[in-house]
Amino acid sequence: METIGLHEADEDFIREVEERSGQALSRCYQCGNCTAGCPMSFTYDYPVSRLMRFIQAGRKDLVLSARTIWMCASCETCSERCPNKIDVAGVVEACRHMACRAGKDGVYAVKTFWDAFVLSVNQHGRAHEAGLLAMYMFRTGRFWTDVDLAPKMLPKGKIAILPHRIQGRREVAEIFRRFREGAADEEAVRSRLAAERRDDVVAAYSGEGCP
Amino acid sequence: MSIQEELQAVIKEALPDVSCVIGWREGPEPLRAAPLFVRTPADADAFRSGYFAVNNPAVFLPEYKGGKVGVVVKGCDARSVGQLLAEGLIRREEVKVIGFPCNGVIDVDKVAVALAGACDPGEIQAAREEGDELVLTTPSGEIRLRKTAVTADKCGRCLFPNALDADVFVGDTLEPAVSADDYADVAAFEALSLEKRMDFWEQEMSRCVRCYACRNACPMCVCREHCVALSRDPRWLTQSDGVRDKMFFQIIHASHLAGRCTGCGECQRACPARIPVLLLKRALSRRVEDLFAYRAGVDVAGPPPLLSFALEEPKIKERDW
Amino acid sequence: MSVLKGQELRIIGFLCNWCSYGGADTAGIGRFVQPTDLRVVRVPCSGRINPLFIMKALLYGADGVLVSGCHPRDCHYAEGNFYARRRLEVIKALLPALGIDPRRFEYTWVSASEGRRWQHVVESFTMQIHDLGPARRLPDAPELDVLKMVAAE
Amino acid sequence: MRIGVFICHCGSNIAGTVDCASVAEQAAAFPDVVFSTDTLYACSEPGQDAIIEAIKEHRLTGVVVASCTPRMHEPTFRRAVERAGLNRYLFEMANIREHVSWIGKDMQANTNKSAELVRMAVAKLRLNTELKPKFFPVTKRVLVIGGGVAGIQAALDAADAGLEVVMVEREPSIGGKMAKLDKTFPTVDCSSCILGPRMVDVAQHPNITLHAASEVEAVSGYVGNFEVTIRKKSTCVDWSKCTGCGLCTEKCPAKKSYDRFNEGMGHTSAIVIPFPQAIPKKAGIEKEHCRLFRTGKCGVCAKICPTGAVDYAMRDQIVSVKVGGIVAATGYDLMDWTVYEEYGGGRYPDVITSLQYERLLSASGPTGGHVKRPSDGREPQSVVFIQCVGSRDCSVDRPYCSGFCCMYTAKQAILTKDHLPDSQSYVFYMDIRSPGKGYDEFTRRVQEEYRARYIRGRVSLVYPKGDKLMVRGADTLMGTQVEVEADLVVLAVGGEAARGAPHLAEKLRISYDAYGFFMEGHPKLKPVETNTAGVFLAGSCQGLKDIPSSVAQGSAAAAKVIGLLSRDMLESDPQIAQVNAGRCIGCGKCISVCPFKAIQETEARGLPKVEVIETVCQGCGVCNATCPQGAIQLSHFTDNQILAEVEALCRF
Amino acid sequence: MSSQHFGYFPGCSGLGTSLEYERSTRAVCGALGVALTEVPDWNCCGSSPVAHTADHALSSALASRIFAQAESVGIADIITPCPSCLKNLHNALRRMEDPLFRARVEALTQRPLRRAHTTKSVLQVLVEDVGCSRIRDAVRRPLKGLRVAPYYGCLLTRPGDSMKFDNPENPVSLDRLLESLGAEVLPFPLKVECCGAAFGVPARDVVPRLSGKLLDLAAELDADAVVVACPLCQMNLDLRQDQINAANGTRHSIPVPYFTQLMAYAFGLGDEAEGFAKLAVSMAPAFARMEGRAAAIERQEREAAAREAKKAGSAAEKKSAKAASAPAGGGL
Repeated sequence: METIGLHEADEDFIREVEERSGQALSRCYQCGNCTAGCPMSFTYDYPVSRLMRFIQAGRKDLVLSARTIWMCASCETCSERCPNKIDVAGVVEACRHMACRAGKDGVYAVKTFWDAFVLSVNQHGRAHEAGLLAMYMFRTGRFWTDVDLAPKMLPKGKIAILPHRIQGRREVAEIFRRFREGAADEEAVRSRLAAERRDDVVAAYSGEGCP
Repeated sequence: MSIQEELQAVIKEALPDVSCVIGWREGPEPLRAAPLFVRTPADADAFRSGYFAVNNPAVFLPEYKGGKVGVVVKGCDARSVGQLLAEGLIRREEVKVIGFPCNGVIDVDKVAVALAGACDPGEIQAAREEGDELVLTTPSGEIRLRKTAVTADKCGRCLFPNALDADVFVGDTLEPAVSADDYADVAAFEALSLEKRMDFWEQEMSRCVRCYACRNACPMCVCREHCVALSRDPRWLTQSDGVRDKMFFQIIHASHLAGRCTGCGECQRACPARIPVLLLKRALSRRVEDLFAYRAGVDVAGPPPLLSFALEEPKIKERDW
Repeated sequence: MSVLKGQELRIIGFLCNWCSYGGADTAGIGRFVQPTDLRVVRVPCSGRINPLFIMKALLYGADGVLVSGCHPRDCHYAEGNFYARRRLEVIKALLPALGIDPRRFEYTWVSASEGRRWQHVVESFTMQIHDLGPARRLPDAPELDVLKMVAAE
Repeated sequence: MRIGVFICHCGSNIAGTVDCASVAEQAAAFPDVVFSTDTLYACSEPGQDAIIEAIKEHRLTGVVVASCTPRMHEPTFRRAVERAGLNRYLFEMANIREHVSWIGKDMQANTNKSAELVRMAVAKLRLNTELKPKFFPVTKRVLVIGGGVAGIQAALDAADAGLEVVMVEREPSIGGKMAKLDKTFPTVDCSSCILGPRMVDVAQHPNITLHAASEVEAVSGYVGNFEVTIRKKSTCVDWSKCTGCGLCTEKCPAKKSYDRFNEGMGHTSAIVIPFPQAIPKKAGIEKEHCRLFRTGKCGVCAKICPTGAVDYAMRDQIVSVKVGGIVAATGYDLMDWTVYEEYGGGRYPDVITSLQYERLLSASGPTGGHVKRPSDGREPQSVVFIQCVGSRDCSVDRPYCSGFCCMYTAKQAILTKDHLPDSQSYVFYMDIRSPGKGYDEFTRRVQEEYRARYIRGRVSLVYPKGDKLMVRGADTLMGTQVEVEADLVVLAVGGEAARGAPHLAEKLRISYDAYGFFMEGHPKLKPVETNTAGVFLAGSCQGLKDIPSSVAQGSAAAAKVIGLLSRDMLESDPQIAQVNAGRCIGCGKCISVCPFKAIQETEARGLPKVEVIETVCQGCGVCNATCPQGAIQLSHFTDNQILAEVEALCRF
Repeated sequence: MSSQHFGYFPGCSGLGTSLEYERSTRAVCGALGVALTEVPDWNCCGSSPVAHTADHALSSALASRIFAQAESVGIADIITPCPSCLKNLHNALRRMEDPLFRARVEALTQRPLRRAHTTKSVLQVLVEDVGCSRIRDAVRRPLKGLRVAPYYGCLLTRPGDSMKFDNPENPVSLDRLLESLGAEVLPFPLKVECCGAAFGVPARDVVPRLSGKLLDLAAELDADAVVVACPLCQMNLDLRQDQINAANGTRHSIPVPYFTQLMAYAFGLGDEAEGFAKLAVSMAPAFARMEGRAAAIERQEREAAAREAKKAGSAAEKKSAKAASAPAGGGL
């Protein structure tokens, strides 16, 4: 095992996780309750409590490359039972968002499935279950995914072959476009607000701490 | 028989039982009645009630503590009596209260304004009421003014035109013109900016000459010669002539009257510099009424609000830090 | 000597000896860093505080006044803070009528164990006063200074 | 006045962030200051000597010391100036440590602030006057509230020293939590064998009056002379007649009543003697279980009682007693662990508290010391202990460590093995806290000799599966989720302030913290005193502690009371209200607001006036703030003194 | 009855895999007088996958469009049967309380919200706004004898601080609702354990393990059915039950109906509303067992009533005898 240089902690990373999640990571005293309750623990490379410890130690690469952050089911058992009232699931989510931004592949199958879902919404305005499953199979090459389920579903009319396209799908697509173009980036919004003299909103946010 | 005549009869009737009955007589100036102390039945003939009976006779009562005295009161004066009683500053069995219905009293300052230069108020030779009008006799003939234009502000918001808790009440009771005091005067002042409000006081108080007429006219100011304004121990005030000390005396006065001021307005009326000092007291009265549903001189069943407390104060919303 | 120009404002605190003064001590013992503006006047009980002390301070040069006592029901003298609560609440109504921003005066309850709370109260109140800026002063009589000079000689 | 000013460095505590020399220099220019200096430790012997010397050398008539909080050393310095011949009230302190150097980092700001605080102190001191205390007699009797081990110790020590002791216990028997324990750590000796004889001593001591099943209703008065009202709750049994024979409990038909002493681990009768060693050993009716009170039909106990002691119509009795000092020893209660829904929230019978487990282990308990599962009476093979239930847990607002759970859990694991040699214990812990004599060795023994498996991690879920309980936790040292099949789960539930503690604190006029624990006078130097003179603390009411610490505090509190009541007369504080009769108009507002009825009407030359009853006045000053003329002034905190402080600040 | 009128958001799965949930919800609400107005031209709520990978602003923007659509027909309060949608709608509203976040969302939607919105689950509305007593009154065919395991799933009540519905660790609302339908509700200790959620597709070992545990426990409790309130849970437990059996070597055949389906059945709203035909594991055997048990229960009740009547009768006789023998004033 590697020796970890504690003095090499990435303080910016710690701060960013704290800001994005709004959680004070120093509150974690490593009782392990999150690990104890996590239903997905068996799919992880690191149990949640160790992930929390890695964040505390500022191990950015290790955290953002961890399988754990992709396999979390967001059931929030950890957050609900944390004796220090840390929203652990929120911390994991913040790490996942950061991993996406950093262009990490994550767990390929999981990320592909989610990407397919997002794309489906982008295209149709709603999620089209059959379509996104098809896209997932196509991209992962897992053509046998859930084919056993088809005979159970098709005759019951539970699979809509064609997507439900909503009238406002262009409006939805616009939301995605603006998002990709950075319209919702915090800095951009903040400076626009300042330009519009919405000082009330800016003032509320110029202070330190997490929203 | 007019109300005035009836009152004269009642005063005479009361006399053997009390050492003196306090009321009003015609003053040296036609618009201003003067206090009258009726000690013999003959004195009662000088008694005058009505539009010019402005001053509050309750102010004399604490001096008579220990002997029985009669007092003729308007509705507002009766509230002062009520508050003095509530605080134990006079004793109920030592005072005979004679009440009558009051239609409002004159504000002499308003007369000067209403005359609008038609004549110098000092030249007025006589004055009388005629229905809704005030008729002034001047060297250049009679001048008629509408009473609504020259009646005191406090009368416009009067809720108790009939003396409360009177031993003898002469005349028919009147309906109050309004159903609640909305403190519109305070609200209007507080609608000004903070800066303007302080400008206002700075300007007004600069006229103060520290004569303490406001205090002397106040029926609730029972400290008299022991007033802290004149004391070195404690030394709340210096002898400075600055606006700051003058203002601070008004703050002392208002704070000592918090929960006690009945709003009779004598402080303001007595002020030779015409500084509207009642406003501060009314700001506090409004708060006391909001918080404790207490109106001095009216809701006197329990102890005064600032001499008591409740374990839970439902109306007090403390700041949540 | 004065408040540090551009850095501090004049803030006066009236604290009861048993709870809030102790709470401020507890904050000190805990090294809970606070703004330095506040100057504390120790009184035995919040019930000792004549509301006129507050008015005096505000009229004669304080930019803010903070009063703190024991929590209701916890008064060392059983009832003092109950009286204080009424008096302080009522006197607050005088400030807007004088043209003084009512936020320049606050009162609260801090127990001897609540060092953190005290720190929070001092921080928030100091920030509040700094947001309001220096208070306007009513002028004193110019002659007084002359008198003072005479007296000094 | 000739004032001397002393600015204390307190080592580097103050001097680290305050330029003390500069403060002293500035102070020299303040009005009436004739001498000013800075000193390394003002409170030390040389520091005090220097003050005394300066008083003599510079003919000082007043002294200001700027150092720590007056709540700490004001008495020290007052004694010092007194030694130099000054009246002790011609002294003021400026708090430049707790209120300056410890809370601000800016040297310039701190120095300036310190100088201003000194200016305030000087301004006030100039108006100080000599005050002389009065003396009043004391009542040589002490009230001990709570009959747990701490209260018992305090009572016995005080009684042995010759004081009369009145003990009030809420429960029908004294003994407290310790009486419920089977064994004690780290010696594993029998709890009732240690405590039992002490309880008997309480019952038999000629100086001790015991009121069990009683509560303090009201407390008035002050140090040396408290007036205490005690409510003796109706037990429906006249204890002067009850012999404790127990016949009624045998014949009572309501045999399924909740057994409070056994923490619900067994059943008992509705008329009950709590446990065999109870002191006093008297029966009492628990009305919510009694058939007569529930249905109106029964009355068996009254018929059977050989001395006719049962009286269903019995009412609460009120007793008044005068005491000179009070020891509060009200102990603790277990927190309500049922908020932990993930542990079943009380729905699973085989998830029990540590105190319930003590009763299962105890030979005098409902199972006669045989460890049996509450659900089916089987002997458990696998016992899981979960620590920190309701301790160190912000999510249930119990962030503190209860302090004794690690140790009693270890003890219970040992006892489990003793009772059931084939059993296996698992202990989930976060950290093992064992800083006492022989304590850590004890926690090693349970793992090494008794083979209890210690798992570092919390438990997230307990759920029933068949007749077992599945315990899902983490082993953070392995870094994994773990599961254990358990027959019995014992929760090491943390303690909290005893039910109603804040309410009692209000009656005693002492402070309590956010969790209801009573505040000591000083965390280090006054551990058993409170800020209310004459009221002392012992045991867990001040903060959770184990038996040895509770006993130590019981003795300490007793020593304090003995010291206090060893004097025949006490000094009254002269910082009380005084009336300037010349200014008083006799309006009586002060009389109506005085919380102590310390002001009365009087007359001077035919005029109404008021006067202060000096030994009754406690110096709160409410009257002072009420009097419009300022005719009644609180000595040492007069209007002028406070105004001087305000003006010292506002003029600059 | 304004409180009984809500905007309705079916969620994407309501058009596909949870068709029966959607239909039975509408039918049940109709029967109970809860008026639903479907949000016009609704879009995906921005539920978990979007929230998972992208950013809160994007997922909240999608949710915000739904509220904007609701506003266009004058609706502020939206209910949804799907806990996953609920969570995202809820989170969006909560986050948008923060002005900067709201501004970021508005930068995406370009449609600022003008009203104060709320969102609740259908279950919450049925339990809190309608109430169990009204539900009980609507029952035509009580589920007497049906042993059900109530399974809430992990999303419905969490996080407890912000959802403010039921007890997050031990919810009982579904228990109460099912009781009021006449069913025998079993204590189900894993009622908020995760079923494996959306990992059915991308990670095949997850569902057999997590959902398998739930089915094991239900079988052990001898439950006739596991009753759910979440399309994801239903899909994992019902549709994937064969996958689970295959992976774990078990032979479970436990039907997994939505609670609204059982309500539709109990209210007698007809096959279309009940939609039991849409379930992968048939409800038929469960209903058969239910009827057998119901008959047994009724027999027992009849016998008990007879015993009671006999007892009461003899007591009354005794009493009247006593009254007759009572001295003075006891005139008959």
